[in-house]
Amino acid sequence: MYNLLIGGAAGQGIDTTAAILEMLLKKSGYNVFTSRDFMSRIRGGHNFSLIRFGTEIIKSHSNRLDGIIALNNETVEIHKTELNPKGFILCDAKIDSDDHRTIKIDMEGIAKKIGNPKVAGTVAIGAVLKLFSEKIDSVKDVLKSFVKADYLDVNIEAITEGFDVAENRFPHLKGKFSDHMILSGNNALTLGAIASGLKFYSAYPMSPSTSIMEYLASKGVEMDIVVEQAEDEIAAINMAIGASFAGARAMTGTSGGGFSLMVEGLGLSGMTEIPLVVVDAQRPGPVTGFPTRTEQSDLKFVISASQGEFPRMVIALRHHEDAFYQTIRAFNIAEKYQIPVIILTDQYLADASATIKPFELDDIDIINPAGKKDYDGEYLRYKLTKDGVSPRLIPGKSRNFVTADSDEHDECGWITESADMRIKMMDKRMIKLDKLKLELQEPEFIGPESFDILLLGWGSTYGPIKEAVEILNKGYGKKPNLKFSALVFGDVYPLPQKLLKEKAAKASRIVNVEQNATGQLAGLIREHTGIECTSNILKYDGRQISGEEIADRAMEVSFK
Amino acid sequence: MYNLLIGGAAGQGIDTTAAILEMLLKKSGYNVFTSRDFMSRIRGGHNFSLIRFGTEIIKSHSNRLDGIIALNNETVEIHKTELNPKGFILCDAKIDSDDHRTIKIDMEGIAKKIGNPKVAGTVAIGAVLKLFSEKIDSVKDVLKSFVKADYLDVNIEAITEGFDVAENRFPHLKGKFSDHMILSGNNALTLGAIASGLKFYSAYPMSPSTSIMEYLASKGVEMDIVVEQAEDEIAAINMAIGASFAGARAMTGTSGGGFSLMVEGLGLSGMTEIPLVVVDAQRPGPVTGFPTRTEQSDLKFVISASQGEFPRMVIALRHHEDAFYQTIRAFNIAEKYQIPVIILTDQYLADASATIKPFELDDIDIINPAGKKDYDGEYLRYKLTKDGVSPRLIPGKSRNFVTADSDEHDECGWITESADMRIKMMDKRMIKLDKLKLELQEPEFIGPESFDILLLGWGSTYGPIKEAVEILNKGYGKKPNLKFSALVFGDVYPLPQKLLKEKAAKASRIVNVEQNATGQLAGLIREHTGIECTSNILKYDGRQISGEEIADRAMEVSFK
Amino acid sequence: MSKHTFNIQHETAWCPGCGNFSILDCLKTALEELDKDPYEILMVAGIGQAAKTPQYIDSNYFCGLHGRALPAAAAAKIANDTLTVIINTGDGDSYGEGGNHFLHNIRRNVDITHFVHDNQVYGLTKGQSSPTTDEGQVMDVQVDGNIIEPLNPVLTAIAAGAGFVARAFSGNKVHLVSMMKQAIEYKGYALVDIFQPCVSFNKVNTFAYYNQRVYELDDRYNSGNKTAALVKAMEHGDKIPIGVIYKESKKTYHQKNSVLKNGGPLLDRKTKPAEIGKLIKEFI
Amino acid sequence: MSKHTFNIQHETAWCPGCGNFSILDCLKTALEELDKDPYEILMVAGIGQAAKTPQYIDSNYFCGLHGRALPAAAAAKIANDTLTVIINTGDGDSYGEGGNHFLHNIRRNVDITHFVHDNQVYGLTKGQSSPTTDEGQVMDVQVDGNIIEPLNPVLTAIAAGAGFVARAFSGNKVHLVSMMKQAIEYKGYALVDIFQPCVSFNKVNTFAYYNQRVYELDDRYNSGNKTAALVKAMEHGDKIPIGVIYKESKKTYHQKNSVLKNGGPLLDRKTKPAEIGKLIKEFI
Ligand SMILES: Cc1ncc(C[n+]2csc(CCOP(=O)(O)OP(=O)(O)O)c2C)c(N)n1
Ligand SMILES: Cc1ncc(C[n+]2csc(CCOP(=O)(O)OP(=O)(O)O)c2C)c(N)n1
Ligand code: SF4
Ligand code: SF4
Ligand SMILES: [Mg+2]
Ligand SMILES: [Mg+2]
Repeated sequence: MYNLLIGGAAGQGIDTTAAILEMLLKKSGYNVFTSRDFMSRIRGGHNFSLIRFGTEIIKSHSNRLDGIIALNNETVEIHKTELNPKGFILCDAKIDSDDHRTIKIDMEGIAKKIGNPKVAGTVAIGAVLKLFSEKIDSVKDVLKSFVKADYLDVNIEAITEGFDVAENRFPHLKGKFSDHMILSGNNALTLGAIASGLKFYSAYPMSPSTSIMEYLASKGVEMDIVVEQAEDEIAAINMAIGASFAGARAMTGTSGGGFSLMVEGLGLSGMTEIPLVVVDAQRPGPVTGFPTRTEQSDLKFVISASQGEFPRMVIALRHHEDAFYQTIRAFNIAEKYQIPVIILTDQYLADASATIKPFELDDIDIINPAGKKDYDGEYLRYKLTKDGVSPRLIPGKSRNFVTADSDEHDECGWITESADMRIKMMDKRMIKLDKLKLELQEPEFIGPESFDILLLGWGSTYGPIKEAVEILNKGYGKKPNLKFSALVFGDVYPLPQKLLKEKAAKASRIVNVEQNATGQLAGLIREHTGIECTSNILKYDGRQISGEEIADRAMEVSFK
Repeated sequence: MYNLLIGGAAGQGIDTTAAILEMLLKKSGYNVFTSRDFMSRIRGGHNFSLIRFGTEIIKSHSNRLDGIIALNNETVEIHKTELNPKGFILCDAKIDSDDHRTIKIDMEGIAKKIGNPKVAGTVAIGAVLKLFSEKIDSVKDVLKSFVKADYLDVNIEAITEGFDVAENRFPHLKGKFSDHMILSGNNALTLGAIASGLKFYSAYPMSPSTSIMEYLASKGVEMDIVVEQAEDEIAAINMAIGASFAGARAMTGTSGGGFSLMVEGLGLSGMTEIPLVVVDAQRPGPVTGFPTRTEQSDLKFVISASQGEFPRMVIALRHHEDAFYQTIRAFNIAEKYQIPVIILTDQYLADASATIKPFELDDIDIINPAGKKDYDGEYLRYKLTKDGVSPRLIPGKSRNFVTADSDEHDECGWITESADMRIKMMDKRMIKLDKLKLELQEPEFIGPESFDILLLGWGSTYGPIKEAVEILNKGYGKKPNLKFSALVFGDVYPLPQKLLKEKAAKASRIVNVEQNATGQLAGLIREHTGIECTSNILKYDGRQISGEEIADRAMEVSFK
Repeated sequence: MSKHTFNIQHETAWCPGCGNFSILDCLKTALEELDKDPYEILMVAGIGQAAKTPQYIDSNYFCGLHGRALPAAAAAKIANDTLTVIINTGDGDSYGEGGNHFLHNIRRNVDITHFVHDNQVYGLTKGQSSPTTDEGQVMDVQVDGNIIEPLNPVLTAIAAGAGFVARAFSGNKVHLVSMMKQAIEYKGYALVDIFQPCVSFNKVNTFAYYNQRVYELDDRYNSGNKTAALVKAMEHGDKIPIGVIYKESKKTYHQKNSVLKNGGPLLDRKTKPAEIGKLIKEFI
Repeated sequence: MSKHTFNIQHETAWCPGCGNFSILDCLKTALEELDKDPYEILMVAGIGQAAKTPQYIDSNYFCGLHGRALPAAAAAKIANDTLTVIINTGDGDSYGEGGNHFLHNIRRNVDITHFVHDNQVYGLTKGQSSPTTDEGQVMDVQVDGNIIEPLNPVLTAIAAGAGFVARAFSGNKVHLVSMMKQAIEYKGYALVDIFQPCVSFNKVNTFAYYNQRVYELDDRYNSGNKTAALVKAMEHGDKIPIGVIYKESKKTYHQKNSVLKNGGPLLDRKTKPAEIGKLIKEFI
């Protein structure tokens, strides 16, 4: 496995360089995983991507670098301590670096020579390919989807030139992933929404959710999806609810700040029983916080957001497969129970790309939006039923009136002040959770059946936790015989409890791992099961925890 | 103790009638407690007030009526089953009521006779006073504050006429409360805010919080308080924060729906460490719900509202004394720790009036808004300190710059992207909770030191729970020897745990009483202490639970 | 003669004498005269006294959040343009809490109709000033008189780019029905600001107050001239014009949106698995 | 010569060539020329690229929430009217997320100054259309071209009742400084919408684009005539006027508010215990 870092200032094209490199490496067989670390600015500052590639399945990043591609001085300065002794620093000739591992290439000179100073970064791609013993025959195919036709040739030339000036250094490891997809978490999520029959997406730009809207907009005409940039997040959620009420499958997405503005709308979906999927792509708060960084600190917030009580479901995405398949499940559950479903992701997963098996569409069941049939008897939109789910019709599609009211209402949807009807309606809505609880997905269990220490986590720390369990069980640190396993939650609310109780009972210690400052999952678990975690590994500096860091800190807390 | 009900349609003047009667009864020595039950409409429908008065301290309502004053037919129809056999129904001659307990008076005729048909209701006051063996000498004094000068005489005449046609029926019980105050929960809260030096209140009308704004507006000029009706709740909270930043003590208030829109602003107060007091006067949700009724279902919501993590405090008001003194404490804590403090009240407490000792101003300490001194060294608004509290200055009041930024920032208040500074700032903010926890107020313990069953509750169910404990310990129901005690929380977040753990350890059963559908306090308690309640008494029909109902249901669940 | 009737048996929660009754009547008449099928009508509202209107008319309805009628209405129309989407709601709802949606739905120009029951007061919350309350008026919270200049919704709507802006008065039913019909028939966002006396909380802008002041715009007035319309919209004193103040034909959202301009109603379009397969391939 | 300087040593996060630099320069010059004391300046912003301005000028500042600069600014001024309160923030912040506060703070007329860096794009979020983006412009989310008519903020502000409305261009610094000074000196809410080229995301409304189109209003233009101002505000094609489009003297919030109109700054007024005692007695 190799770990590369590409760093430079905003505006230097790190993203495109990384994306091209990723795709080329994947095409040549590697499993590639790239995470992105950038600042909230358009030009300048210091941004970087970590590209990890190898022959096994990779689900997280690592800071132990084999190579640094530095587009500016700062990158060398900041990251060279992370570089292993045999690693390299690839940079332009004019960059200050007296590190003996430096490979200087006159990228700017080459770029100028071939007639376009902007392709200096592309020269680096060529050099990297050579260093890792790649071929460059199929480069053109890949470049086509990243570069405008007019610039194709000059870019190919830049790669070739870079390739020519570098030397083979690392052997090609020959993976089997060339037929896999490589895509970001947000793209996987968006594909899931499209596969669910999404017809309407309304949102207001906010990192790290904006790429959902961007990808959807680029496919709008092709897939018959209206993407509406709303005037604010309040409009965004009310539009999604209006569209869903009227029969178009609808979603809205934002980050925590926008979610704060959607709180009342969330309750509207709960009260009027209009299916709704809301994505919260988390970033560090409070408020504006770190706009482009990562955190898992909205869990309790989204679970209890909005006044009053109504059923909802919260699904946390753990990895790119989840991003696709769980999004589809979110739509199905929203439709089946006529409730809001919140998808929690975060900047790490949203922006990271991973290599995964092409999504299978065959065994996907899509629950269709509300029936359109006529009723013989009286149609009651909010009919009191055993399981709380009433017949949802689409206005204008039958000879029945479809109603919605945010006041407490009777079975017709008319405003009521009756104490009796109130209790019935509250019970009807809340009872939907009973059936939903039966179809919750237990957390994924990772590691040996017999273990000493149980790690707990949720969402995007899945990859790092999985890696940590592997590291720790290889015999690590002070007590190499200690065995570690982990449970990582995808469904977080309602909280699935069966496996948790079973595994917790066997653990000598329970260590909760979260990318936040207060240990929100631990609180939730104690509230619902009484199980108390022995200790917490918490990180809240906006940078995703790595498998190595979890392993180190798990060792530490296992002796306290 | 006597229980009266005045009922009629919206627009018939029940509120004024009840208010006059309350004040007259209080002046004649009674302790009076009135709760209000009304519909979300301006005219028509069915509204009523329950006036309870006696010689002991009264903190809750009762539905076991001694008298009904019916301004329309519906009142008789709906409430006569709650009337005790010796009770009376006082109504106009033209109302249909063949109940033998009915006392018909030609109120309309009398009103017309004395020249103003609108005073028919006032005639009833006179009749009630006679029934309860009151005098009417001092009526004029009281009427002056409820009736415009031009209408004073005709109202006095109406009372006199009503008095003359009725007969003495119930003995005067002679209480000692004539020197007490009688006022609503919202008025007590507002007085607390005024006593804290409130200078700025911004809000958007929403029941049951609107009366705070109304009372403040009526005293604005007198007390130098600017009351601003904002364009929406988002503006309301951002205005309050802006005013507080600039050095004016500020508050905003709303109900759950408006609070939903204030969620992002709440985080702004947390992040920028600007003191803020927010009142959430709860009503039944979700969303519009029951606009004029009562519930306690925003507890978890306000505890975890807004993205990210920051310190906050939540104080629930239990009764009218709390409404005053805890509001003052809320301002002090907000200022001392530079955090948002949320005051939870609800429609029951907000609108109910109670008889209480005049507020003591002497032993009240008001923590003054931020210092105004100059700094010798460098002034750092967000200086890292041991207890997390940094020197807050007021912009323009010194030769130092005062800053605020919703992005993560350094000690100066400048935007930072540093991982190290992030951790320091998060720790600095969160650590404030450590000191705050030392000054939390334990829940009030009610009942005998040695008991079998522990009732738990919070906020406005205080009165009903207290009454229930009295009823139950008098030897009640199936197991008259069972002893009951209760803990009722005022401080709810952070949750005070000492007394809870102590009492829970002694209880054979713990019964949680809440005016909501999911038992939110029970969840909070389990999360923070691991203590699990044996059962719940939950009510969520928008009508406040009474002491009698708690007693009955406590008996039931104590045998399950 | 109309095939349909919009009457429903449902007690209203309004005060006797309230202007809302006339507006409700006129709306039913307008819909009947336009020969609309009740099942194809979607009535939308926020929260308030006016916002209860949808409950009292035989149709589909969506009474959402206070201030948020417009986004829900626009999106419902985007989802299914065979629906006739009509918003009846209050001045506070439309211009106060909902002010941002007012501005931006004018720009969005979805084919929806917005009837504002402008009683110049917050009715349901018992008499605070609304964005259209006159300066100086003593209100529940504005105890020394309202110090904020009222918004002129008609002028603001024209300035923000609305293509159909009218004013009406609940007391002139024939005229109101005509305004309603024209607004519903207009292709795009249409605003009718309707003076509606609130007998309980607005003691200044009463039936008599409006009745004395309003006059109908006649044929001599050219509602197609924007400058003239802006000037006309500012006429708001002893005489207040009612009628279509401004009308301009504009492309609607549906006509401009590249997804909607071709093909049937959005909700009927099926996502094809083959197309998804194509998207997946792009990542391989 | 000015006694004060507003320079601060702080690296900006802006792109080289961005119009924000000129605006920042002009603001400093304006404040210096007005001889303002930095300690009495409160700079307020929301979130965005423009909203970083307060960080780069020696003063007190409050950078709050995206879209919410105005309510915080107005309230700070209400609390302490000895502060000079200036908002520098973006078009998205002011007219998009913050649209409702824009409408209602115009009406509120607190004595604050609102400088909108109008780059006709959402800069910080990397190039989506803003409320002022031209129709047809291809943007990050508007892949087939923006189909929504741009808001004319100047026209809308006049219609909503603003007393001082100006337009400027970051490329004309002498003029911009003059606009800023007039706006700051104006008693009441003052808006200056400033064209600001965004070199990274707006490839249509460039420096050259504005430079070709803008022309300065001269003395012949009467900014006191509202109808003329409305007409002038609509001039937005090959030629775009910059200057004070509309100016009218109006009573400010402070002059009208019954609490504020007498007595010193609100924050200095003490609540007297005796007064509270009186209130308590009213309930006995
Ligand atoms: C978020 C929110 N804030 C406040 C309210 C309370 N509220 C209900 S209706 C209303 C105002 C009604 O005024 P308007 O829209 O003019 O309608 P009217 O009652 O006058 O017809 C308010 C403030 C609410 N329901 N939701
Ligand atoms: C509630 C919320 N929604 C969205 C965002 C993301 N956001 C930050 S700045 C911005 C728009 C910036 O546009 P503009 O105000 O025009 O400023 P510019 O960057 O162009 O100067 C957005 C959408 C946010 N910070 N908060
Ligand atoms: S309060 Fe006013 S608007 Fe509401 S129903 Fe009564 S008269 Fe009509
Ligand atoms: S993105 Fe545009 S507005 Fe932002 S700094 Fe760069 S050029 Fe200026
Ligand atoms: Mg109204
Ligand atoms: Mg902008």
